[in-house]
This record gives sequence, C-alpha cells and structure tokens, in this order.
Amino acid sequence: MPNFETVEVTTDLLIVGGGMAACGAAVEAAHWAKKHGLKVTLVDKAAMDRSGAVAQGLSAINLYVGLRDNENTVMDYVEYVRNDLMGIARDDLVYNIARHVDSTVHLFEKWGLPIWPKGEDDPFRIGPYQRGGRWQVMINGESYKIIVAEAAKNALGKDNIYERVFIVEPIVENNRIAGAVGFSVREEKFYVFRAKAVLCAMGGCVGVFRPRSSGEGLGRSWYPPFSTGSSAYFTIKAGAEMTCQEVRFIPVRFKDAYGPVGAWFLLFKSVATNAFGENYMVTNAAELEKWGKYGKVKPIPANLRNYLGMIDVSAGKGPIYMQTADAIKRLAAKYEGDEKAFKKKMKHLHDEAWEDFLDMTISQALLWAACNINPEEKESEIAAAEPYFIGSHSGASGAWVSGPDDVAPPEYFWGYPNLTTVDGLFAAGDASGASSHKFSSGSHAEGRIAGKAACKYLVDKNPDLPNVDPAVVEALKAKILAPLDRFQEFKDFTTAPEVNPNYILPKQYKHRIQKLMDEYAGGWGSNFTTSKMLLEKGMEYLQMLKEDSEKLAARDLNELMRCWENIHRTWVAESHIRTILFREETRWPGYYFRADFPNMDDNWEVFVNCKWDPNTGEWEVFKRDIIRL
Amino acid sequence: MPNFETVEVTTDLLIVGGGMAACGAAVEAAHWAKKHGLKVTLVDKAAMDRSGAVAQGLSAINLYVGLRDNENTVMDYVEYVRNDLMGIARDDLVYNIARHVDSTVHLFEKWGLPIWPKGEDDPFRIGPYQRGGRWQVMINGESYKIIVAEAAKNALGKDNIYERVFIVEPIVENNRIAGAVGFSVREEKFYVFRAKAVLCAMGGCVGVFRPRSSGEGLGRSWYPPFSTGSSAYFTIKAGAEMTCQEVRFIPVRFKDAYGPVGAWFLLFKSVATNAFGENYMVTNAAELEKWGKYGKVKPIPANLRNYLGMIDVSAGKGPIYMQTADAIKRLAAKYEGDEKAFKKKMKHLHDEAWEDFLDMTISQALLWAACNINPEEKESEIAAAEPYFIGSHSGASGAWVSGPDDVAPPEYFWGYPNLTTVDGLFAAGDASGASSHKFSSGSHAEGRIAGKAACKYLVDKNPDLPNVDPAVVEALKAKILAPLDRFQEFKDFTTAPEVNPNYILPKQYKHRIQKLMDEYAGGWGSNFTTSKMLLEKGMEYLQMLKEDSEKLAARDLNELMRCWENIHRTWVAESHIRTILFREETRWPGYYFRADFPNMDDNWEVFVNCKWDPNTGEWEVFKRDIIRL
Amino acid sequence: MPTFVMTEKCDGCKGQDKTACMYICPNDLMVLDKERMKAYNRAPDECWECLCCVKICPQQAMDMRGYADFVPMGAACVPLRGSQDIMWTVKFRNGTVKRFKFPIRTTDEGTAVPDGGYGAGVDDINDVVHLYTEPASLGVAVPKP
Amino acid sequence: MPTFVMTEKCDGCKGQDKTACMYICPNDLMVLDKERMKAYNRAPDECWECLCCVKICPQQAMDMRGYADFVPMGAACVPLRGSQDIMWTVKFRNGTVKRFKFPIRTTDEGTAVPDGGYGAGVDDINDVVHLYTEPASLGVAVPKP
Ligand SMILES: Cc1cc2c(cc1C)N(S(=O)(=O)O)[C@H]1C(=O)NC(=O)N=C1N2C[C@H](O)[C@H](O)[C@H](O)COP(=O)(O)OP(=O)(O)OC[C@H]1O[C@@H](n2cnc3c(N)ncnc32)[C@H](O)[C@@H]1O
Ligand SMILES: Cc1cc2c(cc1C)N(S(=O)(=O)O)[C@H]1C(=O)NC(=O)N=C1N2C[C@H](O)[C@H](O)[C@H](O)COP(=O)(O)OP(=O)(O)OC[C@H]1O[C@@H](n2cnc3c(N)ncnc32)[C@H](O)[C@@H]1O
Ligand SMILES: Nc1ncnc2c1ncn2[C@@H]1O[C@H](COP(=O)(O)O)[C@@H](O)[C@H]1O
Ligand SMILES: Nc1ncnc2c1ncn2[C@@H]1O[C@H](COP(=O)(O)O)[C@@H](O)[C@H]1O
Ligand SMILES: Nc1ncnc2c1ncn2[C@@H]1O[C@H](COP(=O)(O)O)[C@@H](O)[C@H]1O
Ligand code: SF4
Ligand code: SF4
Ligand code: SF4
Ligand code: SF4
Ligand code: NA
Repeated sequence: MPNFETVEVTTDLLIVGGGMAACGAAVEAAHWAKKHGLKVTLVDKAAMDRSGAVAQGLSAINLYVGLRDNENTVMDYVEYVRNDLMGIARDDLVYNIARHVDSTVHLFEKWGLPIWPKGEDDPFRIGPYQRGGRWQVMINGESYKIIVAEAAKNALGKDNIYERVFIVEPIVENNRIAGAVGFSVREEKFYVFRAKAVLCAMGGCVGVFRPRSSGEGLGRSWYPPFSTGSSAYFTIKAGAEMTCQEVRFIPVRFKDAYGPVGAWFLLFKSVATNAFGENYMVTNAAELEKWGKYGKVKPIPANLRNYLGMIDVSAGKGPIYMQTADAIKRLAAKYEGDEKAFKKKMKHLHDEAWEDFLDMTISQALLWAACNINPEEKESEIAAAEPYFIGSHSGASGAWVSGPDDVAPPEYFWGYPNLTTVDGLFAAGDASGASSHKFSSGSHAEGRIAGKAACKYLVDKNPDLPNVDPAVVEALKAKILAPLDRFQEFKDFTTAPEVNPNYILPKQYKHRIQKLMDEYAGGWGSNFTTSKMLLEKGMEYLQMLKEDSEKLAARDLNELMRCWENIHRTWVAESHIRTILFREETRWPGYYFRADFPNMDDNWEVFVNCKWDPNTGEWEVFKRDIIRL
Repeated sequence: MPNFETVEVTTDLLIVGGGMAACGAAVEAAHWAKKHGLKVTLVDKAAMDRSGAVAQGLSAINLYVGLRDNENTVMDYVEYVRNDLMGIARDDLVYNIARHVDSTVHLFEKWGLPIWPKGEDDPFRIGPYQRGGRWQVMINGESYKIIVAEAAKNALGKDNIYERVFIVEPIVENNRIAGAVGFSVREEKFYVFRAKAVLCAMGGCVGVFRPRSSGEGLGRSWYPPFSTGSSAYFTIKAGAEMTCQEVRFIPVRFKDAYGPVGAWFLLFKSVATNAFGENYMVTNAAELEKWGKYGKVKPIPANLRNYLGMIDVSAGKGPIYMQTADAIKRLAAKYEGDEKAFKKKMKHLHDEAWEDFLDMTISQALLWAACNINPEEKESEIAAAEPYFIGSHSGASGAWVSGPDDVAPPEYFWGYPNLTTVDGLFAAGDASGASSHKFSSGSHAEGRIAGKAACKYLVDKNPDLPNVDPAVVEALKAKILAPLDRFQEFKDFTTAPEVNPNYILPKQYKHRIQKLMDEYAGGWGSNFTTSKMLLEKGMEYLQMLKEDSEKLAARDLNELMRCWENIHRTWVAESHIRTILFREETRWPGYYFRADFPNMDDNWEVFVNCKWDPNTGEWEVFKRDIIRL
Repeated sequence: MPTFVMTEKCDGCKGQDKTACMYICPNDLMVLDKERMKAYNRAPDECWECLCCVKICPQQAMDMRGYADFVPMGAACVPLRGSQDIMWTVKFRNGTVKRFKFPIRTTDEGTAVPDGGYGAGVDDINDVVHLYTEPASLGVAVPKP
Repeated sequence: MPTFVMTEKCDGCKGQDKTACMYICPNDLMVLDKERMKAYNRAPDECWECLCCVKICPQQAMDMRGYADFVPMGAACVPLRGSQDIMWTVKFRNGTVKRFKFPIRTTDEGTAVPDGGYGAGVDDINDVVHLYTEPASLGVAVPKP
C-alpha cells in the first residue's frame, strides 16, 4: 500500500461538503458551537470560494418567498412544489425551508450579493427586488459563491476548514455515525475524521448517463461534472433510508451549451416553438388531460412541460426554438413611440439577456458568439439534456430525513429536523430528498436548519466521541488507496498505460456506466424510455461493472479521486434502477417513461424509498405513505 | 511548407485503392496490359494483404449465383437486388456483376480460399458449396484478403504497387481525369500520379454519423473505421455524377461488437424477438402493407426488416434478442435419437457459430466470452448500428457509371462499363452506385469488369499522357500539407497541444461532424428521423464546419491522413444532406425517415443523382428515370 | 470550450506554493508542469468552463476555446474581474465585439459579517422555530402551519 | 477491445526496417517507440480489432483487451496463425476455455496463380461479354439478357 500518512481529526460536528447547504450549516453551527462549546469542522474536495454548483455564479435566486412584503405565503410554495413533483413531496420539509429562506436571501444581500432592485416592468410590482418569475429574483451573481463562502469561513474560522480533501466513505459504529474517511488530492495523506455528528452536503450527481456531447463537450454538463454522487453514496453506505431515487431531473436548456431558460420564459415572456413555429404547449395541450390533477395545475409541472416538447421532437418536428427575437420585440414594443426610451429598453434587455448567460453559463454566451447569434435578431435552439440527480432542484432524490418538530406529522419526525435514519447523520441541499425546488437559497436555508439541529442533537445527547476500530480504519485505507497500488503493480505489462487487461482507468469506467445506463435505464439515447426487461438487463451489466470496479487503477491522486467519483456514481445508478423498477407506473413523463406501465396510477401516489443494509449488503425497496400538510 | 520531396509517377492505368474491387481490377488489367503494352499502377494507403473491409477476413461469400449448376439465374439476382432496394437499382449493372461473379468465386477457390463443401443439411441441396442462404456460400475466410491480394500482386508485380500512400485529390485537366495526388504516411514524400485512365476503388465511408459507442468503442464500427469516403470524395471532386447518395445502410448486428446476423437468420434459421418473446416480423407484419409491392416481396427488403424491429424498440419493447439457443435446439432436434450424431451435430453447429465471428468480427466472440454467453444456452442482443455509406452492400451510394455494352439501355451506356461521367475515370466496388449487394465477390468481379473496360478505353483511344500544370501541382501540394504547417506555426501558443484556438485536431473535427449529422441528418440519436427543417439547420452547421476545416492541424503524417479522411467524410455528408433533402418521400424506412414526407411516393421511384461542378463549386441535384431490364 | 494557458503569459505563479489556477478549479483540472513552470488543463473533456481559473489568473494567461465537438471556431468570451465588477469582452465569429460590465458585490472582499448585522435573533438552541439571526433577518415572524 | 503490446515480449522487430505490426495495420495505428524499441497502439479508440497485428507479430507480443466502454473484463480471444490453419483460444470471464482450429487456405503462401489455371479465356479486349479466364472460370456460357 502506498505509504500515505494517516491524519486523524476529531470534532463534534463534521460538515462534509462546502457548497451552498454546507455554507448555511457552517454559519448556523458556528454560532451555536461558540455558544455551547462545540467544535465544528468542514471538509471540501475543492476550494470553497468556487466549489459546487454555484462555482461559476448564478443569474437568479430561484426561491425567495417574499414573506416580509406579503408577496406569497409559505403554503403557496408548498403547493407549487407538491404539484410540480406530480404529488410526490414532503410538505413539512418544503414548508420548513420556505419559512426560513427569505432570511438567507436577506443575509446574502448584507454580505454583499447585488440583488437587482425592482424595475418598473417587474410583472409582480411588490417587494424590493426585481422578480424573474413568481419565485425568482434576479441578481448580479458572478461572485455569489465567493460571498456565501466568505461568510461561512468568517463564521467557522480557516483552521476548522479542510480544503482539497476528498471524502470517500462514512464510518458507522453500531448504527451511529462515527465520522468519515477520505484523502488529500494534493498530498499523500489519508484523513480519518471522527465526529459525534455528521452533516452530509456533498451535492448532487452528474455523469451517470451518457451526455449529449461526445468529445471535449463531455465536460459541458448543465449541473457541474464535479457533482458526482458523494452525498447519496455517503448516506446509502451509512445505511440511511433514501427517497425518490427514481426521480431524476431532465433540464430543457439552450442546446449544447445549456444556457438557462428560466429568465427567457418568465422574465422575457418568451415562447418556445417547434420547427414549424407551433407552440407545443398549445398544440399538445390535450396530452395534459392524461395526467390527472397535475395536468390542470398552473404552472404546468416541469416534467410535463418537457413532455409536450418531446412529443414534437419524437415526431420529427424539431428543432425546438426559443423565440428570443419575438420576445424582445414584444417587450420593446411598449416603448416604440419614444425613441430614447425604446433604445434604453433594448440596451437594458440586451445586457440582461447576455448577463443571464455570462453570470451562470458562460459557454452559452460563447456559443451564441460562435454562431453569430444576436438573440434580438435570431431564434436559437433549446433541447432536453441528459438525466441528473439533484434533490435541490426539480429532481427529488436524496436521504429520507426527519421534518421540523412543529410542522412534521409524527410519522415524519424522529427528533431533529434533517436527521437521517442513521443516528447522528444529518443531510441538506441535494443530499436530502423529497423537498424539491430549494435551489441555491433554499439549500443554504436547509443547511442552516440542519446545522442548528445537529448542534441541538449534540447539546441534548452530549454523546462521547465514537472510538473507531483501527483495524476498520486500516482496511478502509487499503481499499481506498488500492487503485494506486493496482496501477503500479501492472503498469509495465503493456507498452501503453491506457490499454492493460489488468485494470480499467476511471475515464474508461465512466464511458461504460454512461452507455449501459443510457441504453437500459432510459437515457436520451432511449428517448428516456425503459421497462422491466430493459432495467433487468441493465442490472446484469451493472453487476459486472461493480465486480470490475475492483480493477480500477489510478496513476495519481487526481485519478484516485476519479475512481471513487465513479464508484459513488455506480451506487446512485443502482439505487435508480431498483427504484424505477419498483414504481410500476409512469408518473413523471418528460423525466422518464415506463413502456410497460405507460400511465400514472393513483395507487402509486406514495413515496418509493430504499435502503442498503451495511451488515447484509442487501437492498430493500418499499413504499411510504404521503402525509400532506 | 514542409520540405516534402515530390515523387512523380507516370502510368497508363492508375488503380487507386487495393481492396476487393481493386484486386479484381489488378488481376484483369494486368493481363490486358501485358497483351497490349500498357502500364498499370496500384496505390493503397495501407498494405494490400490486410487492407479494406476484408482485412479481418469473412465467414461467407454473400454473392455466388451458381450458374454452373443451375442453382439460380442472373435475373433472379437482378430482381432480388431491385426489390431489396425498394426499386432503386441499375438492373444493367447488377446483371453484369451477377453474370461474372461466379468466375471470381471459382478463381478464389483456385487461389486457395477454402469454401465449405456441401453439408448434408444444406437447405438448397444443389451446387458444390455449403450454402448460407440462397446467395451466400460459407467459407473459412480468415485469410480471404491475403489470398485475393496475393493473386493481384502476382499479376501486377510488386514494383507497380505503392503501399502506404494516401490518395487525397484527383487531377482533372479539361474534363478528363489526369491522375491523382497524395502523400506517403511513412516518409515526407508528396506523390503525383499522372495517368491516362484512373480506376477508383477506395471503398465506402464510415464515421460520418455518431457511433453507438462513446469511449474506446468508437473504433468498433461494423464496416471498418478506415473506410473514410475517399472514393466518393475522389469522384465528386473530379466532377463526376453521383447516385443514391441518400441511400445509407444501417446494419442490424449483434449489439455493440457487431457480429454478423446473416448466418444466424439463414444458416441456423434463428428468429429474433422483442423482450417479450414476440417475433416482430410477425407482430408488425401489417406495417409492410404501407410499402407497396416492396412490402410483399420475399425476402422482405433489409430496410423493412430493420423497420419492423425499430417499431418495437421505439415502443420500449426492447431489448431485441437473437434466439440462438432455440435455433440450435431446433437444428439438433433431428438427431435427438442418435446420441453420437446429436453430439457431432451440436459440436459442428457450435464450431460454425464461433467461426462465423472469429473469421469476421473477433470482437463479438470476445464479447460473448466476456459476458459468459454460450449461444446454445443463452440468447444475445441484436441492434441497429449507425448509418454507413457502402455501395457494395445493402446501401447504394457511389458514382453514376456506364453499364455494359450488350445489356445497358442507351440512356445508361456511354462507351465503357463502369466509366463515370468524367472521361477516363472508372469506379468499382463501394465506389460505384445503384448496383447494390455485390459484397466481396461482386466487388472483385466489378473490379475485373472495370479493369478490362479501362484497358479497352486505353487501347481504343490511345490517349496522350495528360500534362499537368506544375502550378496546379504546387497549389495542391501546399493545400494538402497545410495542416502540418498550421500546427508548427501555432503549437507553442498554448501549454497543451490539444486546446489551441488557432487550430482544430482531426479527432476533434470528427466528433463535431458526427454530432451534427446524428442530430440533424437522421442518426441513431434522432431515431434515424429527419426533415427539411432539421436538414437545413444541419447544413448551416456543416458550412461552418467546412470553413473551419481550413484550420485543421496535424502533428505528424498519421494525423495529416486523419485530417484528409475527415474532409473526405465531410463531402460525403454534404452530398447526403442535399440528396435526402431533394427526395421528398420516405422510401427506405429502417434506413431513414422523412418526418415531413412519411410515406413512399411512386412518383419518386426515380434515381436521385447529384454533381459538384469543379469550375463553379456549385452542387446540382436532379432526377433520373429508372429503366428496368 | 475548455480553458487553456497561453505559454508566453504564464509564469507558473512563481514563488507561491500553489498556483492560483490549481487553488481554485472546482474539478481539480489545472496542474503545474514544474519543469516548464507552466500550468495546463489536464482533462479538457472534464472542464465545465466555469472560468474560475481564467478569472483568478494574475497574469491573464488563461482563456477558453469552444468545445471542439460543437462550437464553431473564432469566437471569444474574455472576463476581466475587478473587486466590485467584472468586464466581459465577447467577440463574435464574424468579428463584431460586445462589451459588458456587471457589478459583482456591494461590499469589500473579506468583509461579510456572518449575522449580517441582524444580531443573534431568538438565540435559543432549544427553540425549534427560529434560526440564528431570526426573526430580524426574516423581517417578519417565522410562520407556523 | 483495442490491441496492446506486452512489454516483455516485444523486441521492436529489431533488425528490420519496418516492424511487422506497423507494416500490416490497415488503419496505420501501430507505431514503434524507437527509444524503447517497443511498439504501441497510438489510437485505441480507432482500433477495429481486426487482430491483423496480433496475428502477424513474430513474438506473439500482442493481444487485445475488450473495449473498456462495453466489454466486461477478464475474457480473452487469442489467435495462433499457421500457414494452413489458425488456432483460437477463447477464455470466458468465468474461466472456461474453448479452443478452435479452422483451415485458412488450401494452397501454399505466395502460390496464387492469377488465371487460376483456367487459361486466358476468350482473350479479346474488344469482346464486351467475356472477362479474362472466361468462360472456363465461369463453368458455363456468360449469360446475356
Ligand atoms: C449548475 C447550476 C445550478 C443552478 C442553476 C444553474 C446551473 C448551471 N440555476 S437554474 O438553472 O436552476 O435556474 C440556479 C438559479 O438560477 N438560481 C438558484 O437559486 N439555483 C440554481 N441552481 C441550483 C443550485 O446551484 C443548487 O441548488 C445548489 O448549489 C445545491 O447546493 P448543495 O446541495 O450544497 O450542492 P453544491 O453543489 O452547492 O455543493 C456541493 C459541495 O460538496 C463538495 N463535494 C462533493 N463531493 C465531495 C466529496 N466526495 N468530498 C468532499 N467534498 C465534496 C463540492 O466541492 C461542493 O462544495
Ligand atoms: C466490414 C465487413 C464487410 C462485409 C461483411 C462483414 C464485415 C464486418 N460481411 S456481411 O456482414 O456483409 O455479411 C461480408 C460477408 O459475409 N460476405 C461478403 O461477401 N461481403 C461481406 N462484407 C462486405 C465486403 O467486405 C465489401 O463489400 C467489399 O470489401 C467492398 O470492396 P471495395 O469496394 O473494394 O472496398 P474495400 O474496403 O475492400 O477496399 C478499399 C481499399 O481502398 C483503400 N483506400 C481507402 N481510402 C484510400 C485513400 N484515400 N488512398 C489510398 N487507398 C485508400 C483501402 O486501404 C482498401 O484497400
Ligand atoms: N416555462 C416555465 N414555466 C414556469 N416556471 C419555469 C419555466 N421555465 C423555468 N421555470 C422555473 O424557473 C426556474 C429556473 O428555471 P431553469 O432555468 O429551467 O432551471 C426554476 O424554478 C424553474 O422551475
Ligand atoms: N433475415 C434475413 N433475411 C434474408 N436475408 C438476410 C437476412 N439477414 C441477412 N440477410 C442477408 O445475408 C447476407 C449477410 O447478412 P448481414 O450479416 O446482415 O450482412 C446479406 O446478403 C443480407 O442481405
Ligand atoms: N475585458 C474587458 N471587457 C470589457 N471592456 C473592457 C475590457 N478591457 C478593457 N475594456 C474597456 O476599456 C475601458 C478602459 O478599461 P480600464 O482602464 O481597464 O478600466 C473600459 O471602460 C472598457 O470599456
Ligand atoms: S494562475 Fe495563471 S500564471 Fe499562475 S500558473 Fe495558472 S495560468 Fe500560470
Ligand atoms: S474552467 Fe472551471 S472546470 Fe475548467 S479548468 Fe477552469 S476552473 Fe477548472
Ligand atoms: S510486430 Fe510484435 S515484436 Fe514486432 S514491433 Fe510489433 S509488437 Fe513488437
Ligand atoms: S487490431 Fe487491426 S486496427 Fe487495431 S491496431 Fe491491430 S491491425 Fe490495427
Ligand atoms: Na454536454
């Protein structure tokens, strides 16, 4: 085994991940820790300033309720999320996030995040900020993550923060979380974090399915390629109950470079059409009647919006276009008489359109420039991307967590909000499930909720620091570093390192999981369609892939991280196949279709949860009732 | 410009390519050349022993008429090919190939190719050879190409053969072919071949569309990755009329590794079913009624066989399985009583099944072994691959050539069989169009036909050796070697050669053309479906790609070849888009679908031909009537 | 369009233990070739094009070139990040240039105060309704169902 | 499953101006690293797995490993090509082994006689019906419509 130094860190609360939820947890826990003499430690695989999904910046905060100015009520949001997820949502969790999220947004503003002040043409007219849609506020968000990380670092203190340490596995001792293990991606150091409570916030999962691109474009996923399923892997391996692992999200974005569409649909009131100029939301509206009450709600649920467009694409009526030029003409038409106001308005819209990309998806700005596209002159294509696992957005996958004391029904409350079913293990952001549409602000708020809950858990229980059997640590260390050994052992057998029968390199492994998931578990290559027979065939290939994961090899620390990112993705893939197989209906057309159960079935308006048992290695998939607020 | 030596070679007949057709041409032309004092020169980019589509060997000769033993008539074959191509075929060309192909097969046998002798369970009982199907004979074909190349080399003489020279462009002087230019992939030599006649036989085209695989599997195309459109490019750039450039072929093969299915369907009488065990050729039979007389012919045309399977795949009823175990059980059942005969039969079938792969698609043998599949115990998947341009098989693309003097109607005869519309330029094998189902033997036979015709042309016309303007040669040399200069000029601008704004590397260019063709011109990613709107959008991207081809860079001779292989593919792609756009119907469901013209239209039972004018750079696409035999 | 390092402009952040681009990349792609003292992007096909590297490089030695498999060549999108705003120069394939300037923060770097000036709020760990800084930071009473 | 070269077995075809594997690859993928005198496959993702290189290597220094993006690991398919036949050893992932032997030619290497012994046939360049060696090689009169 490579002679890595083992570094042991002991703490009371360990936060794994340094993204939006983790930064919320850090700010909150730092306060209660100081007040109650607790130690809080945070670990991230990158640098907090630019880590996670907001590394590039954002152009909007998608969740601001506007309680202070009576713009909306918390229950408005609970109903919106419940409907958007076709009825499958934990109202209590959504309620708790929505009632706290505005304080997060106000804090962001105090920390220095520029939120657009109300413009005269804001459709919603009330509240201080320029609305994008009913729930979204527009921001100059280039430095969004830097600002949020700054507050977390100032609260927690640099010496409690470990950057460039990749977390691989949880440590569980007799059904209680005992910490986490990982390694530095900079030095030959193996880290063992022993903690009394752990808060998992390592984001969502990208790269399980074959992407639309094939060459360099493999890097151009919508959600970041460095969201690699570590949250789901961590909670599953700890034995925690998971929920909604079948609910993947398929974003419709500007084609190829994945620019956001929210601002165009909601702020610029743009329409999307097929190649013949027909608005598929109108021409295919009759399809909505097949989807019960969720076909009647406003706004139309995201998956149904996707589906109406996919009907035209499958019928060969593509390309699908965002009619940007028409939208801008309509918005500027009001100022036609007044030349100066018209010019000012057009410049304003023009800058807003480009900032929408430059703050969040720079690649799309470059693709427009590369294709000589001026949005005010020429329409550009939108298209469904590939499936993502993102509990903080319009997907719902993640750990099954307790709701808040004062809101959750007894069936959903086991002591502390955001506590998973593993004692001492909390989850927030993409890491927690069935509480969709949190986005950046809601993930931060949920991090604060979980951060306070974890501190209360520590103060209430005052548990001892769990001791971890050194043999367990040594075994974990050997397993985690094995890919480095494997490469050294076999590298000279062939004259070129990329082709060696004794091992598989992580990039090769990634192509293999992406192809089998695309073909058997409803990727874009199968028109998002699967069935019992396809899923079972896919499971056959996935089991052989898991066996071959023993032969992963790594040439350096970076490839060692890539090996484990792939193993994390593999467990997300397995939970996804098992839960799609279990739910015998099609509930989210536009996300995935069961050809053998093509309709929605009211009997299936339940949660599908699953659990892996660390002792037996067996999976269990089962139903849980939905209890509404 | 890199200081390449310019090597000039003058000859009477230049054969470009060294595959099956070229070897036929060499054997034939060598005889007439010796008899009439002509010089014949052959150029191939690889080594003839293992070049072209038969490099790996084959397990069957797909075309042997069996005239000698009255097994079939030539007209039987003409009708079979006409029907298989939904009526779009040059009967005169097919007739000419079919009446000569048996002599090619008999020559193969004399040269040493082991053709299976008639087995007692040969369904067709007559003729000396073991039939695979009505037209196919089984062979031990591992060394097929070595044997065929040996005869060609012995006939032509080594010093008339240039290996490892990549042909890039034709030279045309006042509407008459004057030779070809290319470069060595081994030394810094630029070759100028001046010739009185040229025979183009550089094979088909692979790699225009996105493949099913994504990582290393990109190499596992069905037809070889080194068939790169050089025939089509050569004849198009010479200004020759082309035909059937819209008729791509989509092979259904064993999934992923592309093992052949012909032997399983015809020799082993196997059935293919969907995941529920239903034979889609039966359950979807009603669909055949929509395709006129071609829906009624036997055997059902290859594209319709594809289509009936695709209906089930699109409906989510996959995977599609070749029921190999059932087939073997059925065949062995006859011997059930007699233990010894049963065992002998099972061993025989078992060896035949594995040789079918090991002689032609070794990867499929390895995939069966890697998945622990014994065909006699477990079914395995078959699937439609990606689109190919292969005039010698079930596609039809290639140059519009004259028919034989004694068979062709006047409209199809202009002096010499297989002469293109460019004076002195002949084409055979994948290089000639509208004469499908030649396969290996028919390509060789057509090579012989073209070889004799070219010699007759030279003897009849006794033309002077065309003089080529040195300035034209210098300009061609500079253009062809430019990618090497471009890399040297810009390579130090960035710290990593693979990402440099000043150039695009050939592998990157290949991903780009494959993605745009897949998305806009009916690749597998679009379920082989396209339309006027999609094709026109694709043409926009293709024109920008052609502009950027000026920025291709090459780090060595191998990458210089890859650059030009990509440019050859690009011209195949452009001819494909223009001709699919022109034909306003869907005639080959299972090969491609026009969503905007979903039905077959009898008014379109015509050839769609096209031509690029070297003087104006303009394309022309037009109809030509079909004159039957 | 992955990012690249311009050979002449990169000095390998000499003198610092970590280069700025290596420090900041969220996907750990930037690497320093110590022999040449030049950085490079080790996996262009895993680069998200978030441009954190381009923005932080003290030598403006980095830029991006469109993903080769779908971006036509010749365009550029160059950021110049100041302390309070960011300037963008967007060059089209056909040569036209657009310039933008957007604010990025309203406070000075490093000054984010965790409680945002709202104070600790109800400040009782056993209170299951309020978080730190609430209700002041919310601006209204925390709702209950 | 692209092919690879086993370091210990390859001697770079020392002494010959071209290595056998470089000579034979129809896609020009095999290259000799002159410093190490070892050959390698320069583009595994363009390898067709025709195994012409594996079959011709005088040292049996080459083999193939399944395409990483869809072939489960552990199987092998090894050819041993003689002058008259070829032997295959197929090893399954689960370890079972199958052996096959197929004939490859009925004549000795180099002995293919162009006219196949049929003689020149009608032997008139102006005859538009017969090709060289016909009608004898056809075994019947050349059909006419
Ligand atoms: C990528 C993206 C995201 C969004 C958008 C556009 C685009 C292009 N849009 S719109 O299109 O939706 O409109 C946004 C928008 O306009 N408005 C908005 O509010 N949210 C948007 N999102 C969604 C939010 O970004 C998202 O909801 C939150 O970021 C989720 O927060 P969180 O659950 O904390 O995940 P994270 O990615 O921020 O952080 C994860 C952290 O974990 C680290 N990590 C991961 N694995 C680790 C391991 N094994 N070991 C150690 N550390 C390990 C990461 O480094 C990171 O710090
Ligand atoms: C790949 C493949 C092909 C077949 C099959 C399975 C598989 C896996 N099957 S079944 O599945 O159909 O069943 C076969 C079968 O069982 N029976 C059969 O008769 N034919 C089969 N084919 C079809 C035949 O192979 C095909 O019809 C003929 O080979 C076509 O002959 P030709 O048109 O001559 O093409 P070629 O590929 O043989 O030769 C091309 C030559 O050109 C060279 N070349 C190319 N570009 C050049 C350039 N720019 N400069 C210089 N040289 C340059 C090449 O090196 C080559 O020598
Ligand atoms: N057409 C639409 N109608 C309603 N809400 C939308 C629409 N498009 C996007 N959104 C919402 O706007 C936000 C950002 O959208 P997106 O860019 O798709 O992530 C999310 O809250 C989406 O649910
Ligand atoms: N199901 C089938 N029915 C009739 N002919 C077939 C069938 N499958 C393959 N063939 C023919 O068998 C030969 C080899 O088939 P393939 O392996 O598909 O190239 C070609 O001539 C095909 O047209
Ligand atoms: N990268 C850039 N993006 C946008 N504008 C720029 C950039 N660089 C220089 N400029 C322009 O040049 C002017 C002078 O820049 P400075 O002196 O650096 O503030 C600015 O007002 C901008 O208009
Ligand atoms: S930050 Fe800039 S100067 Fe420093 S190493 Fe990276 S590219 Fe070079
Ligand atoms: S653009 Fe982003 S992902 Fe790519 S190298 Fe730079 S910082 Fe890393
Ligand atoms: S043929 Fe064999 S021994 Fe010769 S260079 Fe190639 S791999 Fe090495
Ligand atoms: S298997 Fe074939 S294509 Fe691949 S390197 Fe060997 S000879 Fe070349
Ligand atoms: Na992508």
